[in-house]
Amino acid sequence: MNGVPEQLTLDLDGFEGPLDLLLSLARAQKVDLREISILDLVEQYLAHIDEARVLQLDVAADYLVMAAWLAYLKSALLLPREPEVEQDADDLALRLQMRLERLELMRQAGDWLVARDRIGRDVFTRGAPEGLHVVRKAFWSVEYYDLLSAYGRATARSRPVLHLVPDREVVTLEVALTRLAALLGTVPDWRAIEHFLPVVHGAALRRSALASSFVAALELARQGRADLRQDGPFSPLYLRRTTV
Amino acid sequence: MNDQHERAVEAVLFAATEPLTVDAIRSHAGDGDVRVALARLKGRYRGRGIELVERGGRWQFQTAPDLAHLLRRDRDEIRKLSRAGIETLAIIAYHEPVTRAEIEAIRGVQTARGTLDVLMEAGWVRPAARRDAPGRPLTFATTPEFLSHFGLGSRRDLPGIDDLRAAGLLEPADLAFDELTVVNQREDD
Amino acid sequence: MNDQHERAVEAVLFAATEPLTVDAIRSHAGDGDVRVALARLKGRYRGRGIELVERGGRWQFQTAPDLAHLLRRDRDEIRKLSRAGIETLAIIAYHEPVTRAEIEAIRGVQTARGTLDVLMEAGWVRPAARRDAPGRPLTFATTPEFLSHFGLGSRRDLPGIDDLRAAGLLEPADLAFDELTVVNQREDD
Repeated sequence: MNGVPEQLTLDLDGFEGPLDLLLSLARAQKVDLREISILDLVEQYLAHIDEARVLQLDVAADYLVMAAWLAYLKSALLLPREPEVEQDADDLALRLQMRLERLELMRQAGDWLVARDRIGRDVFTRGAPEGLHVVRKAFWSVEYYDLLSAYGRATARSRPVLHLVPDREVVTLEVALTRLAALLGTVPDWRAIEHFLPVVHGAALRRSALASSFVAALELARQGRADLRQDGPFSPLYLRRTTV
Repeated sequence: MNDQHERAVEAVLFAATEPLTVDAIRSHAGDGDVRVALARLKGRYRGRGIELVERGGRWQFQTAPDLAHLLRRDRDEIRKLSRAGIETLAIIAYHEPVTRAEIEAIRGVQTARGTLDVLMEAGWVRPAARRDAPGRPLTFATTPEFLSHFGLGSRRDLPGIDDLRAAGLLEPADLAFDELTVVNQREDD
Repeated sequence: MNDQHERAVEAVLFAATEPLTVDAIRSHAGDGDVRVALARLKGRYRGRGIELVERGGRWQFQTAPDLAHLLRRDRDEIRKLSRAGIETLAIIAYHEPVTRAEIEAIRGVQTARGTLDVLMEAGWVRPAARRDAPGRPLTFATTPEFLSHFGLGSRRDLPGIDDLRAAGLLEPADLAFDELTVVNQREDD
């Protein structure tokens, strides 16, 4: 058991990271942060880390990274003065100084904050406030028309659907088939289909008779009982009994 | 220093989470005549928005009674009823008393629990008698508020089925179909 | 009655469970010049055991700070913030909106997972918008409760904040540069 390393370990553990250690070292210089000697600071920091290394202590990576960066900064600051490089090193040193200054300011601000008159510690709000309540009253609005059309819509979904097809006079296929088969027997030669139609009244019924007779003619042709002839599209359709 | 003591009593009462006895106030506010301080404070707050009152030997600040209404603010919100809500309301109006199952049968869809709640909250629908049937289901009916909202003297003022049909409100699906055939005929012309 | 309005504002503020904006006060206290009423009340309570204060545009009554010693008894101590927590809170207050990485760049050390959680749990810090930068990191900002808890009228009451801003020390771009140097160094290793 060696007392010294333990002490040093504690020393580093007491800091919240390398910037914190740097800030503590800077404070030890007892000058305004703006007047600080960055070079002195760097050397103190590196000495600190070196000491820890000599004592073979584990030093957190963050501290080593900062040490490497500070070593670079130190050499840059000590380099023979080349215009560009010098500018660069001074700029880095200034930035480091500003970072320390800002961290210091944030520390002070934090101390200032926690020392304020804080609610629940220094000042108190009302212990038993009655509270403010907003009571929301909902007014529902529906138009009468919406109510009625909703009823129609709702009942339409479940009401049995009844489709009414108005009665209409037609010449059925059966009638047309019987008539055509009978007439074909009496006509020996080609005749236009109109010749076979029943005499009916009304354009609609006439169209029905034509349609049924046409289908009947197709059926007879399929059965081999009638021949059909048409010279071209939409020209008259001729029928005759099949001659064996 | 008397005034300082009065300030202390004032702060103690303000921060207290419950009404305080004179002894309790003294234990916080320190030496001084608590009763005198209380009497002065009571006078100081007289006619203000808050007042200092004693109830059963305990003191507390409270809002002046005439301003209590300020602490409860009503806000009116006009909300639109959902489609399901309107349909359910209409079915109840036409079929009351009607059970939930009957409403669902007519609508052809399940009624969400909230739908009837909203109608009851709106004050348009109320639970009515139980149906004398297996399970004794609850029936629903409309309220006088329902009638007055829609300007109806009674449910008899609701248009009959024939009226609805004539107005084209009853079978929107068929209506659309009729329109379609008309169009087709026109195309034939 | 102007005085009547002042009473109303007084009652509303007394009854409120949290600091109120002028708009919120108006919505309860009704028509009248709320700001005039607040100014009068503030004057009326000056030097009393209770005072009227504005924190971030919100108004509340609270006990006078010099009476703290009388009231602190019997109360739970406020949980003590860790040093890291205090520092982080200060950094957020001065730099908001600020990302976690920026906070770490200023402190020169990683932020423990719990630190921000504690500040958010206390209600002093909230996640704000995402920064429009690669990875879209979340930013953090303070809340109205932060101002109220620490007795700040606004963030401008933070000492030196205007000077720091004028010096460009609170710019995210400046912080990003610091972060970059740290990262670069790490990669150099």
